[in-house]
Amino acid sequence: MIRDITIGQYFTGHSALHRMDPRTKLVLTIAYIVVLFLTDSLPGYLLAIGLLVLCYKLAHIGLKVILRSLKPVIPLVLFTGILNMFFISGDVLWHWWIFRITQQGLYFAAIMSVRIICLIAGTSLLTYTTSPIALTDGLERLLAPLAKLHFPVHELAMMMTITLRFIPTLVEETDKIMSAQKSRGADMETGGLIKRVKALVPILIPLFVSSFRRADELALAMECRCYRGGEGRTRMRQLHMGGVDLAATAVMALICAGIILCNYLPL
Amino acid sequence: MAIIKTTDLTYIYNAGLPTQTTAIKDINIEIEEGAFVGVIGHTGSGKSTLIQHLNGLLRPTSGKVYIDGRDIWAHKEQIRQVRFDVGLVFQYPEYQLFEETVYKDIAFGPGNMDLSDSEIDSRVKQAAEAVELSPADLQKSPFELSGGQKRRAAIAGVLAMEPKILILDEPTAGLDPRGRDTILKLITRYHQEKKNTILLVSHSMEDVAKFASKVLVMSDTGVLMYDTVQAVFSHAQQIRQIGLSIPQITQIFIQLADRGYPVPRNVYSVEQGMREIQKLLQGREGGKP
Amino acid sequence: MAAMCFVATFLRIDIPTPMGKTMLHLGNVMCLLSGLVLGPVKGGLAAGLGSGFFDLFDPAYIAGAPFTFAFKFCMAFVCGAIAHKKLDSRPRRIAGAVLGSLSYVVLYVGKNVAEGLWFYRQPFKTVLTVAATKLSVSLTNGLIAVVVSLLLFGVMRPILKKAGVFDRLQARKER
Amino acid sequence: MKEPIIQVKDLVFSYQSSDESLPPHRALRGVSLEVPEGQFLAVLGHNGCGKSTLAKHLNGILVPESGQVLIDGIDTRDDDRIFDIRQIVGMVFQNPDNQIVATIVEEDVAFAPENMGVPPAEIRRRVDWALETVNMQKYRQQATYQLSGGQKQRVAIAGILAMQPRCIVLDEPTAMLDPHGRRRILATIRTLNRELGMTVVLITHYMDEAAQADRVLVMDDGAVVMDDIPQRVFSRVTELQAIGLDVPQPSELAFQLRRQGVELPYDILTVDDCVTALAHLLEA
Ligand SMILES: Nc1ncnc2c1ncn2[C@@H]1O[C@H](COP(=O)(O)OP(=O)(O)OP(=O)(O)O)[C@@H](O)[C@H]1O
Ligand SMILES: Nc1ncnc2c1ncn2[C@@H]1O[C@H](COP(=O)(O)OP(=O)(O)OP(=O)(O)O)[C@@H](O)[C@H]1O
Ligand SMILES: [Mg+2]
Ligand SMILES: [Mg+2]
Repeated sequence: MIRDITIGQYFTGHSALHRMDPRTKLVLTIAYIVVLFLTDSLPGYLLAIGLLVLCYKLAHIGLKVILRSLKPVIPLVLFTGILNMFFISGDVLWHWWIFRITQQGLYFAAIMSVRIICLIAGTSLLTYTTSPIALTDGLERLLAPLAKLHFPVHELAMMMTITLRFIPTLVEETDKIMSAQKSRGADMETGGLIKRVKALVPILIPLFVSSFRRADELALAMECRCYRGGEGRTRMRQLHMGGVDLAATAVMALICAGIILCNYLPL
Repeated sequence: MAIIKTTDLTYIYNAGLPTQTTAIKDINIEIEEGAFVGVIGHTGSGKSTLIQHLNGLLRPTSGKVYIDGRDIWAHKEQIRQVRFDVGLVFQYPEYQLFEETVYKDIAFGPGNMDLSDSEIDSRVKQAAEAVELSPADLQKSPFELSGGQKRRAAIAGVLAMEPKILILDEPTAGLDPRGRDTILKLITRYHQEKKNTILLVSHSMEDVAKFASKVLVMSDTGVLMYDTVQAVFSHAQQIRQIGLSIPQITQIFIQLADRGYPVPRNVYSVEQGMREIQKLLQGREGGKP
Repeated sequence: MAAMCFVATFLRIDIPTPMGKTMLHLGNVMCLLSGLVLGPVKGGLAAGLGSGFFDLFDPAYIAGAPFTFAFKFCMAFVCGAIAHKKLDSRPRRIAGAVLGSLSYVVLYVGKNVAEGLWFYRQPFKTVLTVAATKLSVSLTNGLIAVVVSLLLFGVMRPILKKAGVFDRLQARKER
Repeated sequence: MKEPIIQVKDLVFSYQSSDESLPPHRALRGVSLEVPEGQFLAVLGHNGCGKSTLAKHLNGILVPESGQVLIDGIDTRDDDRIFDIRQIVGMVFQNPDNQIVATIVEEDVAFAPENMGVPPAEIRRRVDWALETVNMQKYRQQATYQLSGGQKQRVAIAGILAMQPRCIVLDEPTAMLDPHGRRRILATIRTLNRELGMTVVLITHYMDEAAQADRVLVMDDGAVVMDDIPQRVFSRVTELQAIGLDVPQPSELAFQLRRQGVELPYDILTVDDCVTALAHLLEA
């Protein structure tokens, strides 16, 4: 059922955004969050949105996709929006019983929505255009300088790789165990809390045991392949930054500067 | 009446996604009650997918599955009952053992069936006996058993549900020759005693030829043949074409027959082969002056 | 060294959790369990990486991934630090699970308050109300997680012990 | 003559049970063995007879309780040279899923040379070579979890080959595979042995696989009970069956007929051997 599960929402492609170095993308995404944080003016927001539109166009990702990724936060936006209408006093635009809509309330709600949309649409671009492997790789190399502070970067990265590698295996295994226990009449769909918790035992125990067994075997296999931690390790694949990265960084820098400047414009 | 019947059974994994795969397509089979069916087919031919339909673990994309003449998906809420009637032993079943003792683990299946305690107890003991586990083994933790014993304990867990149809997916994978033999023999014995229907998925043509009475050959999402062992292995050419082999002993006799010696082509066990050769030699001695 | 890759592989225990979402919110349960079984550091890493990964690859949550990692790490770490050494003592187990869960709730709500105030620029009152609802929701979740994980752990421990899981953990540690 | 690549002398090994009160379990009770460079050795024995334990001694995963294991003259107890030993003797295990570390095929093959600190360009060369040798170059960029079991196992072998070992030990590499996958692995193993001259130690439960080796070692309860060419080992049908093993069907047929007084040669292993011999007999 879930053998070919794709973790994340990576869309294969060859656009400029796809070809960018994951490190650049990570840094630029963080920069974008920071900029969002600082933005405080209408043109600023417009610029931020404009940048997004441009990127999505470049990456050939449609509106539908963005909307889908926004779905989970809609209740939050609505809820906060409504609360704002209660709490924020100001020029009343419309009034009915205890509800009133004020100009300021609307303003806050709008800002909130724009920020959330920008944040999510911006960051999800990273997952849309970067495969999980590239992302992990990029993270590892970005964190590499921390190794000097005795932070176990290599170990952490190794763990991330292995986690990534075993997600499909384990999902498949869970599926198999569940099927097997269902064949033995296990009932996982009905009953109260206690019954459902009990129904988990036949799944969790084999899963734990087999994870431990796999862990053992994997550790053994790694030892056989001369694994000895991060020291003296080389990498086959060298990431390198190309023209795209440079250009993107430049564009990003310009837009950031623009947004920050906008804050100080007397508009 | 056929105990298992499928009509135009089709299943597609990940329908609608780029990874969409048709695993089985338009399968129509009828398996009669009491048969011991060997299921063979190259890897990815859809064997596991087919058998998971027979006890309602997978729901057909299209087509119907009838067990004992009833459409199993006609009443969705009764699907658990179907699982009690059709016992399925997965590949590497020892990886689903989870209870504190072997006894409790075997009792898990019957325990889900609303049986009385004494009934459960007697079923567990019978099942354990059928797979040759001693009463002392029953009190051990399943994790203390050897590989072959674990496998048998897991099989007992399904036997104890006393299914009308027993399906085993490669029950001997990874065992040594003696372990393989033990398991196949006890399945055969169980079949003879209970007269129930058995489907055995196997990659070993030797084992299928030796133990099964009928063979279901799957190839590339469909059923290629369903017939007696004799009939199936007489199509040596066709079997080889789909990447399977015929038992070595059969190959020997086919080659001898091809060279013009008066031996039968349908020899499936070493004992039978030995008798044939002896017959031939004796016949010749008798003929000599 | 071997221990290190051993740790790494444990993360996987957490992975199937998202599948459990339909039944119960299993994520927190698994975090507490990994704290109990694996101890503070390993359990924390397992919990953090397992949950963080899922956020990292989910478009709606990616911005929160580093936080998820840190918070779940804390949750399992606290729980493991209190209870792992003395697994036989029931009060310890309860205390571990409760405090672990609590620390998560506090961190999580705290993050939401900070986010609301500074990132979304919401007025304090709004943030407070949102936080209050979140608090009650996460507290209930947290409580369920405590109860469920303790129940599960109680049932699973003797069996896992027989399966040699704890022994192997011990053996690895000694290396 | 050249020194054998593997020398095992009176190897004894016990597993300490986790339950302190139980006595240790003696898994190997005095095994001696020499494997000359370039040989293809198959090891047979029932479940739990100590095959894997022996294998783990061959690259220093386990060290002898008493006795000695020398790999290319290096004692496996020499901690300073353990990585040299692991580089000389590569190990492949039963479950392909639990040996693959990375998500992408070529990244996984690169894992060992990366650990060894080989320069990137050289790693690239080795990875390409290893994947070509196991015939998987087409799948270089694939995600490992999308491969079939047999393909995964070939990736695992490539991962070992990338260390450029002189000897490769395979512990039931085909146990979890289907017949097609098994044939491919065996073909790969033969290539390694015949064309690259690599020493191969193959542990297996399949008699037809052992029949293809230069030499067969049969173990029973922690000791070596037979050590000979396959033809001679498989003619000892009764003894093999007594310790829970099997023989290929052609050998068994010949054996049964011999028992009935039919005169047949002792070295029948394959279908062709058997057909030739029977044809010869029937001609007479
Ligand atoms: N969970 C799954 N998700 C997607 N595709 C699947 C899944 N399981 C099987 N398939 C695909 O369905 C087809 C049939 O698979 P199935 O497992 O039924 O074959 P099989 O005959 O049992 O093979 P084997 O002999 O290897 O066990 C294959 O192409 C396989 O890749
Ligand atoms: N880690 C361990 N701790 C304790 N006992 C062990 C351990 N590993 C193996 N044994 C025991 O040592 C004996 C030999 O085991 P080994 O794994 O070498 O057998 P094997 O011949 O490889 O069997 P198989 O064919 O099942 O792989 C067995 O009786 C087994 O139970
Ligand atoms: Mg299958
Ligand atoms: Mg072994």
